[in-house]
Amino acid sequence: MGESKSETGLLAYIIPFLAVVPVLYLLDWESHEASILIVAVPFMTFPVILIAGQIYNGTEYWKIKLKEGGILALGALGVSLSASLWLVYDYVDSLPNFYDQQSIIQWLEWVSFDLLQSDYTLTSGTKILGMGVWIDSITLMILLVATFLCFLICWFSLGYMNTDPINEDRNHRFYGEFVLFALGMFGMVLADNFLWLFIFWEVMGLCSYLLIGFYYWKDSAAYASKKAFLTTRVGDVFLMIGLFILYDIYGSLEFSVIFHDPSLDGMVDSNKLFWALLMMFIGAVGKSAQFPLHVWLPDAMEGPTPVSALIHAATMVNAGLYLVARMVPFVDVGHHGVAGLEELGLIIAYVGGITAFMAAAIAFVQNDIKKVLAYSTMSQLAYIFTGLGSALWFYNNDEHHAAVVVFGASMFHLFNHAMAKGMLFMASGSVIHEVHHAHDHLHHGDHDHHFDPQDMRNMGGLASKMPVTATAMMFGSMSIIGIPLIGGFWSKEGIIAETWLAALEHEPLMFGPAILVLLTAGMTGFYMSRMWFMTFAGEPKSEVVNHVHEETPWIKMPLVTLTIVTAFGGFAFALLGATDYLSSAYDYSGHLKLHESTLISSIIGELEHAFLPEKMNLRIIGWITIFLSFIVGPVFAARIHGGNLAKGESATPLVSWLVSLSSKFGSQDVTSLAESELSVALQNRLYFDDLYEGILAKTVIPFSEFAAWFDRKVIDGMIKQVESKSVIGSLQVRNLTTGSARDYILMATIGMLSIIALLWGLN
Amino acid sequence: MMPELILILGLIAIVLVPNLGDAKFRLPLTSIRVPVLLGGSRFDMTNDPRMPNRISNLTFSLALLSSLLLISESPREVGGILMVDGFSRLFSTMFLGALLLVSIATTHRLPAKTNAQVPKESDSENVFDRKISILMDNRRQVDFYILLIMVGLGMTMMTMATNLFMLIVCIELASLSTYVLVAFHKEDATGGEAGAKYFIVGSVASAIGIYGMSLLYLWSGSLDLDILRQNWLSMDGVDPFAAFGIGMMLVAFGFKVSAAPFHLAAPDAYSGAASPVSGLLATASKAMGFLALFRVLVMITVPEGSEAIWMITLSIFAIVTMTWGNLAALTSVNPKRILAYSSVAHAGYMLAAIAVVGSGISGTDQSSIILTAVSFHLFVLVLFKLGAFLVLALLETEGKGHEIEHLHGLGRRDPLIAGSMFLFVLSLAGVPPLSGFLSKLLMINGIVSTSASTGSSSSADVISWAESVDPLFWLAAAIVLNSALSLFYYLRIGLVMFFEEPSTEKPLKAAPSLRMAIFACALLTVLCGVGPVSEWLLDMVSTAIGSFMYQ
Amino acid sequence: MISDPLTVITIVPLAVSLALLILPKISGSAEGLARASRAISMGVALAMLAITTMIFFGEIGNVDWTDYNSGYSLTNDAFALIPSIGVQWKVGADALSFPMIWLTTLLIPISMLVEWDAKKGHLFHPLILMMEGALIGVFVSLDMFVFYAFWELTLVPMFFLIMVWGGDDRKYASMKFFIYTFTASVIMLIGILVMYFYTPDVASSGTITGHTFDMSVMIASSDYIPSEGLRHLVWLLLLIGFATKMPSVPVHTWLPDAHVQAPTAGSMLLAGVMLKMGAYGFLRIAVSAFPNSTVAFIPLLIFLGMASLVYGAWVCMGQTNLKRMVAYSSVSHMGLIFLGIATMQPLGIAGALFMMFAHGIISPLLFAVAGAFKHHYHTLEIGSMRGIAHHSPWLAAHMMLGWMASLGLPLLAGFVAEVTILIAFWMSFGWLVLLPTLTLIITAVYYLTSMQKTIFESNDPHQGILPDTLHGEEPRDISWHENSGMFILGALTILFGILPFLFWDMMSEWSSGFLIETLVEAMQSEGVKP
Amino acid sequence: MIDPSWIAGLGVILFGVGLIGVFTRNNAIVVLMCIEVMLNAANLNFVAGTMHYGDVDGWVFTAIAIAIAAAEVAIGLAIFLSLYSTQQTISLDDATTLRN
Repeated sequence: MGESKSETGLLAYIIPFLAVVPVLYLLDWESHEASILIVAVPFMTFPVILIAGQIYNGTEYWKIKLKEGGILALGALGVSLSASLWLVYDYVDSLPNFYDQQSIIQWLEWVSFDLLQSDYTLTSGTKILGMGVWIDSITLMILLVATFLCFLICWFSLGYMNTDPINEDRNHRFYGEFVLFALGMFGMVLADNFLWLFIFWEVMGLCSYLLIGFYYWKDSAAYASKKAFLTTRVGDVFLMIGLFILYDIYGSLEFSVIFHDPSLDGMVDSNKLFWALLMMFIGAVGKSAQFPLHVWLPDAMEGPTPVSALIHAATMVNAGLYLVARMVPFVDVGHHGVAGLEELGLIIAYVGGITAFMAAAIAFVQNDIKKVLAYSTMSQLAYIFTGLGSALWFYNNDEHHAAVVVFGASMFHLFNHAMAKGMLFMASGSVIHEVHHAHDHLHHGDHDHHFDPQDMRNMGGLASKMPVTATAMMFGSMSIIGIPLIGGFWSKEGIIAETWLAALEHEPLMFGPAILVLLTAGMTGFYMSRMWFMTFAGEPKSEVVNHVHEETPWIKMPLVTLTIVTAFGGFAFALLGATDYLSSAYDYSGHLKLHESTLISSIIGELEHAFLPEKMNLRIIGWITIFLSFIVGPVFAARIHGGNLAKGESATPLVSWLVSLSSKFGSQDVTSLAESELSVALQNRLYFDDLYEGILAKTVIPFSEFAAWFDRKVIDGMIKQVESKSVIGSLQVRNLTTGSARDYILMATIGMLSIIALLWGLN
Repeated sequence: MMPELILILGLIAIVLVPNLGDAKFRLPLTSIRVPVLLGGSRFDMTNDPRMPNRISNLTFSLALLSSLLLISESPREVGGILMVDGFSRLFSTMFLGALLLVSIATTHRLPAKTNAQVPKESDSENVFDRKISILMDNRRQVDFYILLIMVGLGMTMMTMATNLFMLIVCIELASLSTYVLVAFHKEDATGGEAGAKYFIVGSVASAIGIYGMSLLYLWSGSLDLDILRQNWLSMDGVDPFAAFGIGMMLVAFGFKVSAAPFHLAAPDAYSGAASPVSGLLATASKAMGFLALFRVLVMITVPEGSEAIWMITLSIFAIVTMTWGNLAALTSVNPKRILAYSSVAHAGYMLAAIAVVGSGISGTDQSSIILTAVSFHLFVLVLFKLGAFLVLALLETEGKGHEIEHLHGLGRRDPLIAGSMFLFVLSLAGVPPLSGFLSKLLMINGIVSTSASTGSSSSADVISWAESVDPLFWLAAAIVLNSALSLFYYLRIGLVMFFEEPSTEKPLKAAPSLRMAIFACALLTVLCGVGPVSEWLLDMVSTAIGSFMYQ
Repeated sequence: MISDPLTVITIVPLAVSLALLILPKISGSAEGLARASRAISMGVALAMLAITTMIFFGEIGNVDWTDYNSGYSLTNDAFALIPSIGVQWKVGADALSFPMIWLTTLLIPISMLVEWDAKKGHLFHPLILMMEGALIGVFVSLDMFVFYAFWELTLVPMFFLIMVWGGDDRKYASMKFFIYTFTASVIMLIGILVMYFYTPDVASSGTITGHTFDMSVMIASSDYIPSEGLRHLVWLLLLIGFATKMPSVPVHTWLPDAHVQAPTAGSMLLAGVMLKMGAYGFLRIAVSAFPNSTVAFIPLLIFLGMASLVYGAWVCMGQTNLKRMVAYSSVSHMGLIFLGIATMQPLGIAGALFMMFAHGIISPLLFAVAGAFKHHYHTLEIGSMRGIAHHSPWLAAHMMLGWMASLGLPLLAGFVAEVTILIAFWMSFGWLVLLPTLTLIITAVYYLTSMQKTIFESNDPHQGILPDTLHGEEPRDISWHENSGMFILGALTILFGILPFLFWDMMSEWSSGFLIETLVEAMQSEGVKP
Repeated sequence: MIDPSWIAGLGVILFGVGLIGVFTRNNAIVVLMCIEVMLNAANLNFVAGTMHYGDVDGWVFTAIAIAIAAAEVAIGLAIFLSLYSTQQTISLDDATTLRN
């Protein structure tokens, strides 16, 4: 297409951006010095986009050449990406150990102050809440994920956002906020202390608010954005309290001080620390949409699809995981950690287990393609929480090996999930975009016609219409389900197995989360398959489908890239020892196995590790997981939703096997099930939203109205009482001046008598 | 004695001059007509209705000047019953100043031809104006100024009296003249009523006072202040004659200073009288009462180092007075009554300060600071209280001024006059840096500094301290709270002047000398609050108080 | 360069404004002056800003603000005003007052800019200039009398601003504002007078009363007050005056009325600087002079702070008027200042100082936004309009920024203050911190709800739901001057959010020095552990 | 010679009569007369005092007090006339246009 060619030319604009990092390299900068650019360049770009966009809105150059700021955003993110790649290149194999590490670089002494000690003297030396850079394997991994995905999603947005007429002349807002969002995540990951972690964490909160509410005129979007912000705010506030406690305990919020100031060994009150960590965990729960602060996530789908991809894959929800991952050193009794914090791990694991199960259950009945993905996100994050919970538990019980494994697995799952979910959202975006486009094409300007382009009941049989998307989505779903050898399999297995290990060998209470995550594995298989089948397999469920075709090149590129990463990345990284490497942040031993063994032997070793672990019970758990997720879930889904394409349509070979396979299991009518009470409850999200809103409507709103009434009537009323009482008093006093001189004389006489009485009486 | 002589000369002049005419006396048995100048058809100059005013202005100016020049005169006794010293000169300066202002201010309006009629609301504008001008242009003006000079004479004499009886006589001289002045306000049907009430209540009060004085005489056998003091100090316990005598004299002076509950006639009198006269009552007449209180309470009855018998009584009356005044003014809709009640409230403040003098601090610096504060307050009160009444007098030239509506939109009609008025009420309220603030501050300072140190020094919390502190401390609190209360009605005046629509856009009458008096008051109100003038004045007052204290 | 810059920045605005107000009234030939008064006022205000900025950068006076021990800087030779009672003209600034001075000089031109085309501009802008002189006077004067005089003088221009340019109920509001705060400051005056009385005679030769109003002497001689109870009482009297100004619950009710009725510039200055006078005075006088009482009354401070913060936030949520809501949010935020002081930690006190400053740039932005709603949509009723972001994108953007800054979003100025105060609060009072911290959620709720119900939610991408009060008028975005005013405020909010140390360092040093010099002894004697 | 205390006692009675009179009677003229009675009570005291102390000051005071009373009467009557001419009454209870 002619248009697409000229648009590719626009990429020339980002070349200068991409050249920044190489130039700096040539100028003898160090990569950690350049790390400031990861945050600074987007930070300088976003106001430019916002303000220039507002001013040059609608002009030709801005709209066509700069894609309403999209090109600038892409360039800025390109700088971040290249700078973080540089960091990865420099540090990937030469990381200092966490416990010996200082901040790589101090950027600014943000706030400095003294404290009064209990002997009434000031602390010697000024305390500083500053900002610097911290780099370890977790940082590198999440930074890479974030920059990479942000770049791709921005790319995707160029196709997705700019072609939607409803967004016309508004996209500068999108890109500006997008860039800000991204920098929030970058900054949070790079920060070398909890305060700046929190600061960037909040920046993300703001941006999620702005972006979810991008279609501000929609009631639902405005409501959803508010809900997202407030729900996460609840968590954030507790996180803040956690930070206060932490500061009180350690006298600093810097990782380097908190984690390896030897003078603090044995000085820390475990009870206090428990509360600090619990408070921080509540923050993470809010941000990562875990039970019971999960209600915002599904509503957040009101934002444009790239935003969903951004929130769910690249940035926001990972923040909570990152925070919990940073808790490890507190509980790692092998090093400076404090003993007696097992409950924390349990609580985290339970929250994870419950959320995983609940979200998967709700995902069963969702018909909105993005909602399914949203619940899937929730569920998968819950896996990671469960894993981290077990990891913390292990660390605290000095089960070092198990801890390392499950921690690494959790982090690795974060990576896999991010890649797959980013891709899935973009793919779903592609579907929605094209379906919407086709619908517009079909019903020109007919706005009254009610049609939801996100509803899977309007789709079906898209596999032939959208080959790239269908393929991408298939791999993404597989990764999420944990189909052996693909993406998430490598990490999910580890989480489930180690949780069971904890339950079986150490702590019976761990059975709860263990069972829940195991069940969820099967449920994941069902709902992800269901989504794919409903969308791509079977016959078209509405005429719109016939007019769908993939068009925009901006959309395809990220999909293809991520499909490759998802399909092979998991295995590849597993081979490289990602699990060990990621947990090496808190460990002496882990390194990427770059130079250690031959490819074949490591493949065999890895496969053996995955399918035939040494411990028997792990082996059993592993196979049960595979059975549930690989066989049970998908087969049920295929029975209900699977089916061949319409006659004459054919999909690419990559997916056609799946389509035809899906028709092999017969079909089952589930109408009665769909109308059951359970299903209704699930559709209503188990009534959590209603519950919260009911509580708010019954308590907060009336109380605030009461407070306003109280202020107006009682407090101000008292003041007014003073006024009105004195007016009445004044009138009464004035009435004493009757006008009759006789009364005046009488009063004077009384006055005289009282003077005499007083003089006489008092002496 | 210079100022008094000037006043007497002025009195003679004002009686004679307007009667000068071409009357000739035919020498008996001859046809030679000797011009005797008195009577006949008068010369143009003496016929001029403004003539008495000029004489009066001149008299008061000269008297004021001489009083000012003689202010540092060394103490001198005259005839055993008068004593000229800095203190008396200070007060006579104040009285003469007030009278001069009144005299100047009345240039443009004064009462009464026999055929003059009081304008009615229903009159058309022309008729109304004509009636006013008839009232203005009147040869019988002279009566007013005679009375004014008589007031001046009474007041200046009373400042010097060292004999209680002389004091009362001089006060009566001044008072009787003011009764007539109040009733003089004939454009208004209320003048007679106001005069009658003021007279009758005032007479009862002075009768009580004179009776009290006679009791004192029975007790001590002399009314000389020094002897009274010696007798008082050597008195064993409290003699009922003495106590009752003092108490009854308090009634008479209480009426003069318009302390509650003797003040009831005052608002009526103020609102019925011509505004300059009301102003005179609220300032000079009140100061006269306070001067008398100084003499009786401070000079006679304050024992060294212990509490005076009247301290608590006076404190109670002070609090009642200030609260009554402020409360009543709060909802009043007649600006003259508002000012009258405010004058009552101010009397309360000053009474509170005087009450503290009786707390056993006699002879100390603190008591002289308090007296300085009260005197200073009386002094500056002349500026802004009288100034405020003069603004109302300006409104009275168009027959208005007794309803708050008449002040509406004054800021638009005449911003300078309205600004001055605003300044006056702010100063009355005690807003810094105006002189009203300074004087009030000094009074409160006196009270606080006397009483705050009395609290138990071991009390560790507020309540135990509050229980242990001298109750006089709460007088200061009462003053402050009352000041806050008073703001409501003072600000209301400012508010209606600047933010209400005027009923007419017509500019105010020119009345240059009245305006001059107002502006002089406004200027001095500011100058006496801050800067060298206030220093000089305060210095003068405190020196004078020094001479009073160490007589 | 300028020998006595503080006197200059106090007197020049006052003198110019008086000239601009009075001259045209007196002589008709000064008509031209009236026309130019807007420009002249702005010029003077900008010149003052230039002076204070130069002071900040050390161009004038070369002050090291972070040095607590050097005491007041830029002081002049005391010049006697009323020697009889010991009143002097004595000015100076330190790290406590300087940020406030700078803030004043900053906000004055901005508030003029925002209301650049106010009605009766020949009076409006000079009045604001007068406000500047009075406010600076409060912050610079080192004589208690002059301090008090300026304190009251600030009421006058504000009273007129509300009375003349206010909303429908302006008469009631302005009276209430004036009387309420005046009454409180009169109560404060009693306290000042008691302090005054106890100044030692030696320092005041030549006065009739034997005492002096010199602030440092008065503060230093508070030890001469013999009774602990009286010291407590004086402290409480001062507190009443200052807390009313701040304002703290339960003496806050003048604020919403005044704010709702005040013109935009008035609200901006009221919230931006006038409220800070309370906190400034509290630290400068009450805490400095009576450290023991302050320490003894820490529970009271906490109660007041908590009440303002928590209760204020709840009341905010029940408001339907945008400006009223913002006004109550000021009450709520001012509560944090008391909490910060109550911590008795340098961190908390510095946080309180920074709160004063940060709120001083954020709240004017809020009120500018609210004022713009009133100006362009003729209503402040939350919920009477929807989707205004479509018609007024700049306004919506400023609203977003201001609201977010006020609810304590990081990287915006308010956060620094909030987080430092709360850290210190935890260190001193532990779990009590839950209350203020959870209130942040309430804050978020009311801010977000108000935004949702004004600039969002029209259900039509091409049209907002306009309020009835617009009467079919075409909705507009804010004008250039409003926009630039808000823009500067927004930019500063971000600037000080990211680079708080510009002012933080001096505040922190001041707090440490202040605590050690003044409060530590009291804490030891009262047995309060840090 | 009558004991001065009897005279003073008569003065007290007179004063009481006058005092009760001033606030019970309505007619301004009668009130004026009561005031005269009160002043005369004071005069009796002065006379008694003179007798007791044996100096002449009291007589002088008495004479002047009588003069004051006369002046008062003159002025009072004039003012009452003025009141009567505007309000056609000299009843104190009726002349109440000025009040509150």
